[in-house]
Amino acid sequence: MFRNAWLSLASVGTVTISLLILGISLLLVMNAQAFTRSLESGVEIRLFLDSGLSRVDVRDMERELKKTPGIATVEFISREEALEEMKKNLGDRQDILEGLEEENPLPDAFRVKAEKADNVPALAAELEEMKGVDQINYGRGMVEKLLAVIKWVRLAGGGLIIVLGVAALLLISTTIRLSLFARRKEIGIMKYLGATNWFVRFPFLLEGMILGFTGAVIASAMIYLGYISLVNRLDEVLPFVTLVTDRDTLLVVIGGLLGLGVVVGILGSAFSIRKFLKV
Amino acid sequence: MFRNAWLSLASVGTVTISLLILGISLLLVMNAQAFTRSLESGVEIRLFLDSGLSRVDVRDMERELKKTPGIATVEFISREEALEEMKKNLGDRQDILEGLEEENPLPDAFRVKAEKADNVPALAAELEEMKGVDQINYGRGMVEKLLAVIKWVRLAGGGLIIVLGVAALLLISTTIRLSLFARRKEIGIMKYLGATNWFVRFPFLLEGMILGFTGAVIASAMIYLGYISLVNRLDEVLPFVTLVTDRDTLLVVIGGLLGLGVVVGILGSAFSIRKFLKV
Amino acid sequence: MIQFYNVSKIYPNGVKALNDVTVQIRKGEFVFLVGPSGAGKSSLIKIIFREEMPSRGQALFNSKNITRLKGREVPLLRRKIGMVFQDFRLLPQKTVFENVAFAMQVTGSSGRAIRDRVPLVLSQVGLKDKAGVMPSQLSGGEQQRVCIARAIVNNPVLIIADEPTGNLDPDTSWELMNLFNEINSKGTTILMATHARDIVNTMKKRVLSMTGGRITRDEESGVYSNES
Amino acid sequence: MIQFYNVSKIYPNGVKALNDVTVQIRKGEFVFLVGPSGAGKSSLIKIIFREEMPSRGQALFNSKNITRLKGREVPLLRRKIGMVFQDFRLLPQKTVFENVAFAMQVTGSSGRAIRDRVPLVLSQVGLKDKAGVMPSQLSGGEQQRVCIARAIVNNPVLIIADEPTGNLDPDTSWELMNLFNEINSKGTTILMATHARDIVNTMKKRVLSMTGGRITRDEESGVYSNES
Ligand SMILES: Nc1ncnc2c1ncn2[C@@H]1O[C@H](COP(=O)(O)OP(=O)(O)OP(=O)(O)O)[C@@H](O)[C@H]1O
Ligand SMILES: Nc1ncnc2c1ncn2[C@@H]1O[C@H](COP(=O)(O)OP(=O)(O)OP(=O)(O)O)[C@@H](O)[C@H]1O
Ligand SMILES: [Mg+2]
Ligand SMILES: [Mg+2]
Repeated sequence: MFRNAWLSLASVGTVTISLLILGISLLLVMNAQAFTRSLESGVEIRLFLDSGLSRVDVRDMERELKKTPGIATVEFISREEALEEMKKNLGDRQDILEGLEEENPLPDAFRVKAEKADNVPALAAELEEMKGVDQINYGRGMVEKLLAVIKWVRLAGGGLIIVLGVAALLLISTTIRLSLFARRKEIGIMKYLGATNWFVRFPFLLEGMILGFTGAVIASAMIYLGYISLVNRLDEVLPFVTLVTDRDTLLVVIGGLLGLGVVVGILGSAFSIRKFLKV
Repeated sequence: MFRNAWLSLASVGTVTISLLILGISLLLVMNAQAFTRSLESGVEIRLFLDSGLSRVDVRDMERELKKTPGIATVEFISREEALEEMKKNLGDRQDILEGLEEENPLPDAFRVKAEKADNVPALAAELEEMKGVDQINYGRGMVEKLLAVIKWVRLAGGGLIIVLGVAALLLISTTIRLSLFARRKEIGIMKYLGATNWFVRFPFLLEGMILGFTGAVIASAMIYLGYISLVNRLDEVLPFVTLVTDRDTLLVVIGGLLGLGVVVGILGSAFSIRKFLKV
Repeated sequence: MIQFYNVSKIYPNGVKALNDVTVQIRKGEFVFLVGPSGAGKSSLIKIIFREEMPSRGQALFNSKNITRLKGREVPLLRRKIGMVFQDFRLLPQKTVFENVAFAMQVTGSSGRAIRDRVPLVLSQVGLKDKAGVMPSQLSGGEQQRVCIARAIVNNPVLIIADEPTGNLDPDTSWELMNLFNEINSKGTTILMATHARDIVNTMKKRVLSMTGGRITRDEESGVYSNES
Repeated sequence: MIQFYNVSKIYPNGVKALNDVTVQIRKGEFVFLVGPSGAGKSSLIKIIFREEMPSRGQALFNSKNITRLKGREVPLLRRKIGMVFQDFRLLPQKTVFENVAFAMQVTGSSGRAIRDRVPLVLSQVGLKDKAGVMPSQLSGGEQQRVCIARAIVNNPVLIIADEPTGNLDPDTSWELMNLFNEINSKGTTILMATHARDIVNTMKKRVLSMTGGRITRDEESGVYSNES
């Protein structure tokens, strides 16, 4: 009894730790991706218009833009609004713009958002050719950099999760294999008494499942409570940093951990037991 | 022989995976901290001066500022330089500043860097009272936020490393304990033949050390090569993102992993073997 | 019931444990297998039990070729045989009762049948006080008797006992031989490898004598050895 | 050499294996320990070897109180005793040669001494062909003889053998008894728990008879039991 308890504890502990690491990384990556997504959605193209366009021209352009594939939203910004915005940006030193109201040097503009930030450079090139457009501005350079960073964060995040997932699988199945190894004689004896493979295998699979599930439950609980309290604490100290908190995401993480724990528990036992059954 | 080989493989694998995770996180945290440090060093206070100060007044102020405790660097920026800078920032649309050269509305200023970013708000309040200072600007709000974020990144990074370090210790020592458990009879028999505790322990400690070291070497090599190639690849794709690459930092990480592997290998064996020696 | 035709067993390390053994054991027989240490007695037994495969020759059990059994037929063979292993092979994590009961669970016996039968068998081998004890808390002879109880609990058609009295005092040994005799008289075939000269000489059963992997003597109502 | 004063052993589960045992064994004696299965023979032996501690009473070895030995003195005690375990206790990962050699390594013997002595001892127990073989590849009797070789290899002052002939045929058993006799004649004390009636009756040595944890008979030149 005690020996078995110890073996089980070791296995549960390993499952817990492995899934804990995996779960934490999952949340980290998910937050990084949510953050990059919010950066992405901030990317916009500004079309500065030729001066002297009529209202009708502008409305036609707007309609045409909305039809263009790949464009998500279009917003018209008059030269007056543009000046106001500029003043706001200058803050303390807006006095330097004083007097410009009379002869506002800024043009009318459209603010266009692409459906996919990836398309922004191509779309910008296309829109530059449009009739009535004087100049285009989308933070050339910056956007390309941002897109590259976002791509890398996604790739690195995905890679990290795969590596950690495989690591968790290896760790858990190694532990299960070691604890089966410590009981290999028992398995052999069962076979010598005329037990079928399934008769021997079943309790071990059940045990593997329970171990995996227990470990996953502990890991999930720790992650859930830890994350919730982190979110609350961050809310107090860094109210401007927003972490992913929607229930669906958390459910996906926790459900994934539970499923992984159970599946690895069963499969780990099933694979490991095979070689001890050959007697 | 074969059985032992399998046990050893399992232990080395666990050490490798655990240290790999730990090492990756260490590099991650170190880069995050280097990044926050570079953000921190970018924080500066701008002192806008009263108009009509003489050159001598300005030079006196500069001398006084340099004596103020907590200030790292002081740089004078004339109103002409300030206007140039502003033009640069506006980029495409610098035409709106045209004509301002004649009657430049910008004041002279000092750019002051604090020794510690933490002190910036207090220092700013102090400098505001200084004679000859008209206005002060240090991104009030932004700096406080930045400082809070930096503090959190440090705390979270430290916490992550501690948690992962403990997890690695637990995983490795569990594996070693399981593999000793599978050989507990052997240990008992040695004791029954009159072997002293040290005679039994020594080969296991040696084995633990070799296992830990082997695992650590594999993990270190993977991390080193992986990181170097990541840095090179990033250099191509994201030349503006700079990762920590100085040799000392890498040596600290790799040395830490090697040391940890060896120490955990020895201590894990030593602790685990104790209960099997009591016969 | 058991037929060996020119069976040889050469272990991977080159040891020739059985050398061209041809022998038949009919249903209901009581056969002693004797011979010096290392003669090949256990190897012969392991082939019947399909713990080892013969290197050459054919071995039949109930007219079925043991060598050709499929993986899932092996358990069925083993359930027909009650085996007393020379090295006991008790489950260390289970009590005496559970060890014996386990042999019944494996064959799908009901809980009721187990609760009825196991205590009976344990008292037949003189261990009814030790039902709740772990194997590690038993004396050598007691462990051996648990193995015997486990071997007979399923009323197998064949009992193979590999030196079942090696750790038993003469009185207890005789009690067990009487038990085996009784079981044998009800039709169960018994094959027993032994070094107990007294027992073999007194029982006057068929004796198979092995030396160096060969059957060197096969006598009805035989004795342990001819010289003494 | 060995003195037991009112030694009792009650196992944690309440079994009283030894009941007020008082006995002395002098240096150079050859003593048989007999008695039914579960009488307490192995328990008595385990106390001398300090595998178990007595629950009551004192046990001395060479005038030293075994009960009061410090942890680091236990190995020294065990090195003076050559022990044949009832359950063999061979190291499964080492060959026959290494198993026997290991007992010498433990006492710090030189590599040269080991290479000289081990083959000699292995041939004394009839296993010189099996030096390079793993224990799992040996027959039961061969494993038992490896244990015996390991017990005598260090020329201990006391040899304790717990049923050393349980898996051996009579001829091999007699060879070993001759070996023990020879060793004993050179001054080594021998204590042997056994069920081999023939051997005890023929050897005419001192016989300690146990029943239910008590020493019920202690005769010089005794026989296995009085009844038969
Ligand atoms: N570790 C233990 N825990 C509990 N009871 C034990 C333990 N070891 C032995 N016993 C019990 O103590 C009694 C004496 O056991 P012991 O091994 O001394 O018998 P023995 O004389 O050597 O018998 P055998 O000839 O069968 O080997 C037995 O009833 C046994 O069940
Ligand atoms: N797994 C194995 N691998 C290699 N050789 C083996 C193996 N098992 C047994 N042997 C060898 O085969 C020979 C016969 O062994 P077996 O166990 O059949 O003898 P036995 O007649 O049962 O002897 P004992 O009376 O000592 O139990 C012995 O020389 C032994 O060393
Ligand atoms: Mg045998
Ligand atoms: Mg005993």
